[in-house]
Amino acid sequence: MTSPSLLRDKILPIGTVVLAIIAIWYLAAVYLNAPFERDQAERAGTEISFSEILPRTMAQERPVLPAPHQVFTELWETTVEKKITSKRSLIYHSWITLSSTLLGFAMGTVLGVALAVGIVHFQTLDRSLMPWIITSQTIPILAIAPMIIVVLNAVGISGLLPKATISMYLSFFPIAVGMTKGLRSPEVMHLDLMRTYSASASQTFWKLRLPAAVPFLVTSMKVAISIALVGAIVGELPTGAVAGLGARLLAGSYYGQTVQIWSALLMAAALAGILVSLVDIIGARVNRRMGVKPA
Amino acid sequence: MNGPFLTAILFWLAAWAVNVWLARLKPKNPSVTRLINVIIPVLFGAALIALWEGVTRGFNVPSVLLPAPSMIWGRILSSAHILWADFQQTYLKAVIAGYVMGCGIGFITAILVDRSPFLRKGVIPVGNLVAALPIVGVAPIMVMWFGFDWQSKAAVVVVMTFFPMLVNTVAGLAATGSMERDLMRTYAATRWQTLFKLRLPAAMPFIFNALKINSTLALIGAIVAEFFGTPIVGMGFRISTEVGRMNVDMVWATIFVAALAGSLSYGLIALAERAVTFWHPSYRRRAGA
Amino acid sequence: MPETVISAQNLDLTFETNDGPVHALKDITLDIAEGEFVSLIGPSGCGKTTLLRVIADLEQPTGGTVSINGMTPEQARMARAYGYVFQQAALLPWRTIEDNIALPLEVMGLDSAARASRIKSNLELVNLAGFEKKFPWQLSGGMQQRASIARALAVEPDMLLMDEPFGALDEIVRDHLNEQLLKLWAKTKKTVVFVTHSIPEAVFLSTKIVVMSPRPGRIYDVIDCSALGTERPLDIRETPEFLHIAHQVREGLKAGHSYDD
Amino acid sequence: MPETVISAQNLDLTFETNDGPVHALKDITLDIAEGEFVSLIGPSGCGKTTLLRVIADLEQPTGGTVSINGMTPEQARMARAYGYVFQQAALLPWRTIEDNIALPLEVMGLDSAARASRIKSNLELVNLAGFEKKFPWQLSGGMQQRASIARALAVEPDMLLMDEPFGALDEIVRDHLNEQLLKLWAKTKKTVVFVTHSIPEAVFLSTKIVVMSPRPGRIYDVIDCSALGTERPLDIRETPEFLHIAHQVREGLKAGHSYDD
Amino acid sequence: ADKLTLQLKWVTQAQFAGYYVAKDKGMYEAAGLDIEIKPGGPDIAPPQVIAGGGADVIVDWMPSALASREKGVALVNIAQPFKSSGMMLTCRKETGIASPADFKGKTLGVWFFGNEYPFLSWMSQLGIPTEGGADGVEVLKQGFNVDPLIQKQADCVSTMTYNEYWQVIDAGLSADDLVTFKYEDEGVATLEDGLYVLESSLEDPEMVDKLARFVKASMEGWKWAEENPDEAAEIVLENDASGAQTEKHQKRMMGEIAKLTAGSDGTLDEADYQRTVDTLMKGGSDPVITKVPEGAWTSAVTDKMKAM
Ligand SMILES: Nc1ncnc2c1ncn2[C@@H]1O[C@H](COP(=O)(O)OP(=O)(O)OP(=O)(O)O)[C@@H](O)[C@H]1O
Ligand SMILES: Nc1ncnc2c1ncn2[C@@H]1O[C@H](COP(=O)(O)OP(=O)(O)OP(=O)(O)O)[C@@H](O)[C@H]1O
Ligand SMILES: Cc1ncc(C[n+]2csc(CCO)c2C)c(N)n1
Ligand SMILES: [Mg+2]
Ligand SMILES: [Mg+2]
Repeated sequence: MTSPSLLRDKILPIGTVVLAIIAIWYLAAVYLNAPFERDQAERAGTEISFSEILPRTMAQERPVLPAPHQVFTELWETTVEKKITSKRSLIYHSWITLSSTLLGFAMGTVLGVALAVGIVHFQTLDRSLMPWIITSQTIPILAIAPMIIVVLNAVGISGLLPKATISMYLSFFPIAVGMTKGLRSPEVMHLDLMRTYSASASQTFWKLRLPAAVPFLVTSMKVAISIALVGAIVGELPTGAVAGLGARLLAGSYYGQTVQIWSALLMAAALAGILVSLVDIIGARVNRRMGVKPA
Repeated sequence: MNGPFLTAILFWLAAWAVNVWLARLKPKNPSVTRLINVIIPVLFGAALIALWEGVTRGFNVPSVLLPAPSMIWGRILSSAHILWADFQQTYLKAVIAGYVMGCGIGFITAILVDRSPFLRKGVIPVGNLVAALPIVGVAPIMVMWFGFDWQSKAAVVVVMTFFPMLVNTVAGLAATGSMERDLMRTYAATRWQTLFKLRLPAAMPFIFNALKINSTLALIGAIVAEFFGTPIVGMGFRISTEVGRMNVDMVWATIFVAALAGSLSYGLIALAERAVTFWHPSYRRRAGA
Repeated sequence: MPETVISAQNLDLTFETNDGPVHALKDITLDIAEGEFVSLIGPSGCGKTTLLRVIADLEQPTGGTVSINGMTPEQARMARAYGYVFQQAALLPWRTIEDNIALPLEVMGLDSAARASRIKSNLELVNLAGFEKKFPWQLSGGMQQRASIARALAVEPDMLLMDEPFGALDEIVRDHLNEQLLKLWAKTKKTVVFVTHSIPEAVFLSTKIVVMSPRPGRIYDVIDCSALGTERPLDIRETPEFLHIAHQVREGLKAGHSYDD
Repeated sequence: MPETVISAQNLDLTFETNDGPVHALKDITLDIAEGEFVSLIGPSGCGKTTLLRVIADLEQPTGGTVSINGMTPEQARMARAYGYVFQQAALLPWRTIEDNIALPLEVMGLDSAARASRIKSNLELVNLAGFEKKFPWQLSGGMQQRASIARALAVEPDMLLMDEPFGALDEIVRDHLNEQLLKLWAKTKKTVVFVTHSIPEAVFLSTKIVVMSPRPGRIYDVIDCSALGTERPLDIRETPEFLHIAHQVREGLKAGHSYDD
Repeated sequence: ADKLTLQLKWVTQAQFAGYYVAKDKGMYEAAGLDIEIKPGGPDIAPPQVIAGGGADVIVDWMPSALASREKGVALVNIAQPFKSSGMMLTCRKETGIASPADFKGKTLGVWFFGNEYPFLSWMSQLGIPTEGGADGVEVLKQGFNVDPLIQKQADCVSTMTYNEYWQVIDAGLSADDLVTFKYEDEGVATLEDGLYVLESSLEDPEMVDKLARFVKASMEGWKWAEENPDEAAEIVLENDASGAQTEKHQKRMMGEIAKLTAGSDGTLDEADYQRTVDTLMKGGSDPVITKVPEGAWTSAVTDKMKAM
């Protein structure tokens, strides 16, 4: 038995993988950006050697794939070197996205768990609702998001809530599916045990179904929180895309600013990483509290 | 007051009552049970649609906001060929290819990563990141890399479906009981034998979770990705174009196709799940329970 | 004349399985009076557990009726008329031993002081004091089984349904618990239905022994043990009456068995 | 002189738990020769399972060494030197009974004809013929245990480690399986390490009985049973030699116990 | 102050400088108005927003507005700050395209979402089918940017003189490498950014008064912006919450926009309107609008404005 170590369990493995990705990224950048340089040279009627192309592929203004250092420079400039209240600060935009993500995730978790509870306990809901929950997820949200926004606006709801609603719409589903499975996962023997106590449905829920569902719930929440983030970003488009990471992405895309797109992308990914890790840490805590036998 | 609306509400209440009654029935005959299982959601849906029709008519909701179901149905019938072409482009090509690859890569990554704790500790957190790459940002990049046609949409679907599969497979592989693992140890089973004979079967409930979530996610992903550049066919293209043209009935007709396709594929996966994980306690209800 | 608490009439139970029906119980008719201690004994797979589960309303018979104190099994269950010890320990893995024992008490709405005292006394009874804070997987098989017995006893029900509760215990502990159970039974006049594989155990504990025969599970014989009286020290097991009854049971078991040797 | 196959020297094992360490094995020194049948007996929770698990390389001792045929337990495990019967049946719920028995055979790479014949003979041995296609949850507790025994026997290992294999079986089946096991042992000269709670069973089967005492688990006594010979009909159990050894074991058990009555 | 909500057609940029200037420089305030400007985006259909009650006035292109009108959203043009069209098709010279006749067999990037009408009308006037094939053109729904041209995924893409064209230039292609076809030059120009309201709001004289003040103040904003393009661009940048716009680009855009708004006092020129309608009606088998629109524009507001 060895005690956990930050260096061995986190920094080294993650660092290795990240380094590998960065290496691949550089190679891809050279490969993808080179044709443009050759083209330029061809139009200018000059020959260009590979050693000349190489540095240029890493310093283009609108690269097909910006080199990592370009993105990190941009990230540095837009996070550390800008005041966080500035509209050019990625932290400011991240915060806007984060707030609707968290609200949407919270609402989605509550809704998903509530639906799962209903489905597990009421046969009517199980049979009538589940097919329609599934159907609801196959409705492309981005398609009806503008209508949702318009309708919510019409009844006077604006600001954070419409975006959070879209984020909720996407994130409640994994929770509902996973939680339904989880709430149904207790051993038949344990359900029988509760029956012999003539435990009420709510007692069976709190004392048996819910604890048994925890591994499913934690896994679902990890998926849901990253989907919630995607939802919040998607939701920023039809809300006028005025601010937030989604707006940055859109603007970056609109103006062909690949470096800006990639830095917003990385920021979003980092945000998701943090959120998923948080859920993971909480999940591990709960597991330990619940006395799960370590593997 | 409001005629159509009231009628719809009444219909809805009546349908709900019938459903409650149906759900309470415990027929001895299994085929009757199966029939009831079909009737209930259908009735629920019918009630929902009636309510919708009633609301749109009763309150004269402008059709550019929300068309009545009858109008949508008319559109489905008159534009079936367009809907079919879109379905082929988006579903049969992008969604299926992306779904298979995304789930496959997520699964294989989980298996590979499972072999080495070092890799697991490194890859999973980075996998989290990939998952959260917002589709809004990824889609234009994929169009840039893979072109306008369905390949770029499939790539977006791969990115979206990869993580749920990875996370669920990893969680599932960890879900084996310690006694069963000891059992395989006593057989000096190889890693692969333990994997295939014990840990994968035990992980199936989790894996099916991911397959289900991904089946709807893939459809959303492909459709949204088409907002960012496509040839002029596809469900996402149709939706965004027709919204701009104020043909909202066509939008809903496309949504209907999406919902139908999504529900059917979900249903298929649920059937497969039942067949593969029949042993899971969630399917082992006693008759009386 | 004590009242009949459990009355089974022509019970029949068939399980539907993937490869055809399994006829688990056939035409079981059995009355158990208040304060009786009835043991079910029979070859492995003959339907003892199934019968106990039918009484506990955990399984629905496909034929016949059961009544418990004049109620249906379901009503009896809802009235928390019995405590049940499962063949497997069935401890919740996320609860410590004391919390596992607290589970039914929580369900019944006991306050924490009352729970604590019942947990303490019952853990002591099964000799598990000191293991309150352990999780089930940190206990040996026998210890888990004892924890599950303590859990059922903590409910202090009028009726106990016990499915091979002492199967995984060594002789000494088993003797000890047999005595404790008998004391408890004598003191509280509980009705006990007890599944066991041990003939001496059945004879030592019971007022009546039901011998079952397998596939489909029927009652082969009902043997009265009241001749042994209610005071039963451990050394009663060497008396001729005891050995005689034990022999009778063994013969019944053998007859019902498919082995001929 | 037969060779020593299992040799444990000064074994020590302490589990770390949420509320302090549990000292499960203390200073266990034990040699088991080839072809011996050794029973471990002792109060519930004394460390029998733990000792068996250490031998099987399922648990790492915190002190001392074990060697098996001169190999480390890990090497022995990798060489598939033993078959193990768990205290719980540990059947995989998604496999039918026959597929569960096939599992170790698949792992070993047997072809399907060889598998089928071994499955058939071992299912018959434990009297489960006809239940091939059932799933574990469709079997009674004792039937599950028998299936798990069949699974271990199907491996046909040189060494058998069995953890209370017959705990959930009725006397008749138990006797039958005891005889079968003895026959198999006599025929194949396997080395068997066998955990049981039944003193008669231990005496009947063993060449050597190891009596353990609890917390921390130590060896209290090692009782030789070779006096009973190798031919052991069931009625040997009434002979004075048998009863004498049984008495000796019982005394050892009692002494190691914390109950004083 | 009287409140009005204006829904823009696209994200905050110099294309809408007049409105931001009017708000920023207090012209709306002076007119007794409190204007909320809602930026648009790729998913925002202004006609839908106004139909849902999310805005009082919208900025839209006339083809889209007329088409919406046919679909039952009774949009009425109340003012037309943009006199000429900024739309064009930009092609790489190396593809050999020199005139519209060379389009056949080529791949063209087009904006959809209601912005495809001018293109479709043009193609049907040229008699080129848009379903691909050797005689037709392959149409791509182009995303938000000009990447398809730069990546050579399309032979031509749609650009605006004030925006996307410069992105092509910024991407490293020079004007010499490109061939452009302005809709204005091809005689298929349709009216762009106009101000539209729902017919019902015109029934209320008070509302008409409000709108008149709004248009007047907006036009003052536009004229100021035309005269002070750099400052106007600064104002736009300040109002851009995404912080993604660059000064260089917005200043250049403002310069180009000024060319389009030049000569408009807000009144819709009936001849321009007629030309737009004719272009749209000439759509061959699948015209954008099927019948001549009635009451799709009004001079009531601009008349009232001029009377102020
Ligand atoms: N859920 C089930 N589905 C199908 N068959 C079942 C089920 N439960 C039990 N059976 C069958 O019913 C018969 C009786 O089982 P039961 O568990 O009552 O036996 P038992 O007398 O308790 O045996 P043991 O002493 O081994 O525990 C067995 O043949 C078993 O295979
Ligand atoms: N994984 C574990 N973690 C902590 N403690 C454990 C663990 N496994 C066993 N123990 C403790 O070790 C001691 C010995 O357990 P073991 O299972 O070996 O007993 P046993 O002799 O097999 O008992 P039984 O006859 O009841 O099966 C017990 O006190 C138990 O609580
Ligand atoms: C998805 C999408 N739809 C339409 C346009 C076109 N568009 C809307 S407003 C405007 C004015 C110029 O910027 C233009 C060209 C686009 N770019 N992307
Ligand atoms: Mg049983
Ligand atoms: Mg044990």
